[in-house]
Amino acid sequence: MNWASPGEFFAMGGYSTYVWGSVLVSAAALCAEWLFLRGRRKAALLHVKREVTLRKEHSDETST
Amino acid sequence: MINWFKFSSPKTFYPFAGKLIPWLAAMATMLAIAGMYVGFFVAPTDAQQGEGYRIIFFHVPVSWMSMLIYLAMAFWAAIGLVFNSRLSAMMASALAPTGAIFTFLSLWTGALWGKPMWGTWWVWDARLTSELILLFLYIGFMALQSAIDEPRRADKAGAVLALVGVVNIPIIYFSVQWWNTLHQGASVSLTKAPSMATIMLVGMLLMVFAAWLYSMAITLARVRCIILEREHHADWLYQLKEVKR
Amino acid sequence: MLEAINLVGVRGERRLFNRLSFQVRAGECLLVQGENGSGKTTLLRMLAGLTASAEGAIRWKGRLLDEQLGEYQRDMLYCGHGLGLKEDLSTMENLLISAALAGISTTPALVSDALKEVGLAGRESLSVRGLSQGQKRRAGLARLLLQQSSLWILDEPLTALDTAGCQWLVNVIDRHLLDGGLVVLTSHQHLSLAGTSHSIRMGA
Amino acid sequence: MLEAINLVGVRGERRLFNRLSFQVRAGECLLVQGENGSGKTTLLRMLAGLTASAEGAIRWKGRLLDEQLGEYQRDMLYCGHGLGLKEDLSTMENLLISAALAGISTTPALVSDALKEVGLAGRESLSVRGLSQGQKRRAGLARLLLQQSSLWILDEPLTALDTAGCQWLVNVIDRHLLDGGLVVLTSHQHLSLAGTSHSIRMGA
Amino acid sequence: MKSPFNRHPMYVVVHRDLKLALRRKSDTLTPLFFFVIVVSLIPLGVGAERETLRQIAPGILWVSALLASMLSLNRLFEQDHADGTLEQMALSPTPLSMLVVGKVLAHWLLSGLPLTVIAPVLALQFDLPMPSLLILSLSLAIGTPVLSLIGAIGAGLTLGIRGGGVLVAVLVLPLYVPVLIFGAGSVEAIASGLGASAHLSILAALLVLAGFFAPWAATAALRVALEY
Amino acid sequence: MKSPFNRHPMYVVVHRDLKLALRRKSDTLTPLFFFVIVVSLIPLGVGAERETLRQIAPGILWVSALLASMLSLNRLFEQDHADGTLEQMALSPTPLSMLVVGKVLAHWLLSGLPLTVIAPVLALQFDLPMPSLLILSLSLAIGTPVLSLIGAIGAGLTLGIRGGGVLVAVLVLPLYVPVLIFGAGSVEAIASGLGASAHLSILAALLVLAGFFAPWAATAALRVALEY
Ligand code: HEM
Ligand SMILES: Nc1ncnc2c1ncn2[C@@H]1O[C@H](COP(=O)(O)OP(=O)(O)OP(=O)(O)O)[C@@H](O)[C@H]1O
Ligand SMILES: Nc1ncnc2c1ncn2[C@@H]1O[C@H](COP(=O)(O)OP(=O)(O)OP(=O)(O)O)[C@@H](O)[C@H]1O
Ligand SMILES: [Mg+2]
Ligand SMILES: [Mg+2]
Repeated sequence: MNWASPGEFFAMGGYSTYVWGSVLVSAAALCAEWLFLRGRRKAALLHVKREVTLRKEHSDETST
Repeated sequence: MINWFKFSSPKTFYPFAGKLIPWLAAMATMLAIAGMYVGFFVAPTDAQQGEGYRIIFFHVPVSWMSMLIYLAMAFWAAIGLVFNSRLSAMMASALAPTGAIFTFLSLWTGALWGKPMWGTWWVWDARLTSELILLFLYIGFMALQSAIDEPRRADKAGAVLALVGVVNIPIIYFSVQWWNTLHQGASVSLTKAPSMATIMLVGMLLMVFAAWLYSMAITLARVRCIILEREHHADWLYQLKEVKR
Repeated sequence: MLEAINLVGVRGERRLFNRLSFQVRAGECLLVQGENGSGKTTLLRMLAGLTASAEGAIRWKGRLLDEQLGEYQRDMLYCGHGLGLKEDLSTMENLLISAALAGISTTPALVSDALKEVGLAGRESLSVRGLSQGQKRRAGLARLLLQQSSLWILDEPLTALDTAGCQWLVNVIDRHLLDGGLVVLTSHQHLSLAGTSHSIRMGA
Repeated sequence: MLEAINLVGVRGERRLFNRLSFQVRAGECLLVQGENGSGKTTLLRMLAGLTASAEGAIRWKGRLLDEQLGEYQRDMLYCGHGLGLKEDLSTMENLLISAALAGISTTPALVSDALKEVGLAGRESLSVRGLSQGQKRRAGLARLLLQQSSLWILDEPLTALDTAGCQWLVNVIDRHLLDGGLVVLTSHQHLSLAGTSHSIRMGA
Repeated sequence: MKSPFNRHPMYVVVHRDLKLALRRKSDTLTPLFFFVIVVSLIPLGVGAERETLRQIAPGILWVSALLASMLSLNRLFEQDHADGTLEQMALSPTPLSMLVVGKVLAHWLLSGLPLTVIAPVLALQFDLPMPSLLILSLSLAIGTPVLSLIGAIGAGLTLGIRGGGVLVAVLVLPLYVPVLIFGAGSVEAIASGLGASAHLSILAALLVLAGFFAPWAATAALRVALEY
Repeated sequence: MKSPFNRHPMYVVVHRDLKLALRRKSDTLTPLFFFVIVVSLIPLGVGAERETLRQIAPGILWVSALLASMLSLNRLFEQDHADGTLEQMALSPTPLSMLVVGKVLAHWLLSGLPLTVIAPVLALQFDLPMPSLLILSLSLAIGTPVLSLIGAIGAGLTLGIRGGGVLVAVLVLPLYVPVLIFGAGSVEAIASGLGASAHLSILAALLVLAGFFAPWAATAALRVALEY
């Protein structure tokens, strides 16, 4: 184990800005990517669902 | 034998990818946790760089992935162009954003590493410049595709661009050999023994595999999205349970 | 003989035609009819080799187009909505250039004769910008006289032509058919050809 | 009332028409006929105030055009060989912009109705490049429905339209004439208007 | 009238494009003029310190050349696409890639060549020594054709696309960067006493590479554009 | 739909121009994008020596801003002239010079303002210290409206003339030079320890001067162009 205390761990031997800056931004970027993709998927599904209801209405109209 | 043609149709690929994604994501998370544990708690302090070197566990995986994803993108784009298969072109489009993010992260972590080690955020050296070009290539690819309304034309135009940009990848990789630059050379190669401590190497490789699996998971998820967007008039979509719900 | 087999025309998400097949033999004319936006131009561009069909195949003299693109392009003349004339150049220059691009050697005298026949005598050195709409169309159609192609693909060639111009074109087409040429043609106006002509209706 | 007095059309060294005079009253249509290159477009551009006549004058409601250019341009709608559509923009965007430039306030709903009437329903957001030739023409003609101009100057509006499209245009013109509008028109095709129409022949 | 029209179609394309450009004089002069302006303005902004000027001169000249070449790209195929000539070229029995080479050549003759010729004259304001001037011309002579070749790909890809003007810059500039680096680098190398031959041979290699692949890529891009 | 058509005509002009530009995103982005590219390319060409870069930074940034502003000039009145809007504006009861001010304002909002905002970020590449960044933004904020105002005169004078693109540069650039000198000068002054206030006040004086005379001159130029 490298670190005597959590404080030492977070200080990263004086390199905290650089190391944590890298870690946090990397994590944030990947999370953001995931979140954006979820939004995109929701929008796409909504679009498909709307198409389904449209088709249903259309087929109801033609059958009656 | 697996029938590849079966999987090259969006209809069969969509559920198949759906089943794969959770596994890939779970494995990526586990590997990342293991890698970070090794990186932060097991690997010792570096003699020259102190704790600052620990950026390596992020910088190297994202840098490798940025190049690898481009190669994969160009590969699928070429397959899409030659065999006119829709799914391959979708794969290429799905890879681009992830590649761009990894490229951005490579630049970001590199810059954060450069400030303490070289005393500057940025220099115009060959490795750094060619990596920046890679980012522009990804952005150009995405911008070109989004500017074209007709999906097939977007696929083909994107493919031409992706193939032209491939020349950049060897330039990035070999730049440290061809020009004497600030950036350090490859320390991992298949032919030579690695020049770094084994435990660092283990941590780094764990992170590399984590990044690899993450890329696969998110790309497959994005391909599914693209399928939903492009095929929204196809009948088979309406049978899906997420649509019926 | 030009043969189309199971052509499929898709634009965006719209399927314009599905599994379309036909044959055009030497001396025959195919009249493609249909409403605006029914896919006539799309079909003609496919026949010219500019657009690929999603499925199906096109054969010329029994062989697939892709196998003989260069030869086919020598045999074929396509005249589309865009006339391919540079506004800054004169009619003479334009025709000489387009002949050269088509790989045909002409002389200014031959071009001059063709221009005379299409009614542009005395306007050889006028830049195309100065021509009237119908005169531009006539200059474009002068290519029919200069290039010895056996297959003509003409997309609404009657556009902007006056009555005399239409009559002239009909005669030229008839002459071409008599010589054993093939013509594929669209038009919204009525054409009274003397030669054999079939017609297909798009979007029906 | 539109009145042309002793108009002279000169292009280069060619005198296309000389001392041409006519009148068009409310509810009347003037059909300008003539061969290709006889000067129809030149005349129409003069009437629209785009080209100046070497001599003579044009009066609108009794006053010279030059004295009331702004007003006249509000009353008049010119639809020429060039359709004035930007290929990159969608039909909807194109029509909204051209209405805004003509100083008319429209809403997307109104434009949508107009597009429906010209047979472009469902293609509002397609960029003009994707439209067929006839559909482009229809999109251009949708301006007739959006701008409440009393004088229409139409240069070969039937070009590229199919039979249904021609019939629709004839009806729109008839309706406009009944409402007391004025129309100046060229065409190489035959038009069967119900309203009053005179015709002049150019180059005769 | 001795007509050049029975020559090779590629020659015809070059000849036609030059003729068209000369008809519209402003088009011909724009890249050259732009180049001259940019190069002359920079000393005004940067201040007149001789040493600095001499040091930045190669970079400035090369960046200006690159911008001048890029700004004239959007006219490369646009006109031909709009008036239907591109279709005729695609339907010509001569391979389209040959005709594309012709168009690129014409573009270079109208943008790259004048720049190459005028650059040494402009470089005099920066007090560059003779060997640098020579290498500057040489590097421009080898490098500007590469710009035209790469540019053709970008112009083909963005043909008839909404917002093509900016897009072509986004696509093309990253690919221009190596040319810029080795072009400007060659002049800097000779100025600092190292030989320029390494840089120049890389430039030449780039030219060969681009000469092989760019026409193919541009042709593919054009065919895609024509299809839709 | 709430319509802006009952507001003051000058407001309408600004509003319409902004809307038209936003429709074509590429048009909006062109000056900005051009600026970013030029500024980033120069270090690649010039080489990476920090001291040199810091020294030339103000000049480079200002020249790029000037070019970006100038390249968007030809679209200032051209479209309005072609489609007859300009005539309608001339016939409007509001004085034409007011509407011209509206058009200049729109041009600045689309070219000058974005440049001013992005410039400090780009300047970071050149390692400029904080006070220089501040003065750079300030000088651009005061200087770019002058560029738009002077540009309007040039655009008006060359309206409807063949080859206007080059001509406008010839006419306008000499007039731009003072702005360039004092703009870049202000940043250099602060960097070398002198205060920038003298330079900035001259810039402000130029702005006042141009604000008074340019609309009048541009209006006169437009009236001439409309007459023929
Ligand atoms: C923005 C700046 C930087 C960029 C764009 C960048 C880019 C890259 C790329 C693309 C790689 C993977 C290629 C390869 O493995 O050969 C890489 C690897 C690496 N980089 Fe960087 N880098 C940057 C800054 C730095 C800095 C400042 C350092 C350390 C002082 C550094 C150290 C490394 C190391 C150790 C490797 C792994 C090499 C190996 O083991 O193969 N990088 N970098
Ligand atoms: N991206 C797209 N999405 C949907 N429909 C499209 C798209 N692009 C083109 N289209 C449609 O494809 C059709 C093209 O038709 P084409 O030009 O072949 O018609 P045409 O029969 O030649 O008509 P015309 O008689 O008007 O010349 C049009 O209906 C057009 O609206
Ligand atoms: N510089 C010039 N010198 C000589 N004749 C010219 C010149 N410019 C144009 N012309 C002629 O002027 C005429 C213009 O005619 P215009 O366009 O008005 O014809 P149009 O009646 O509309 O014909 P179309 O039915 O073909 O549209 C053409 O005959 C053209 O050749
Ligand atoms: Mg058609
Ligand atoms: Mg006409």
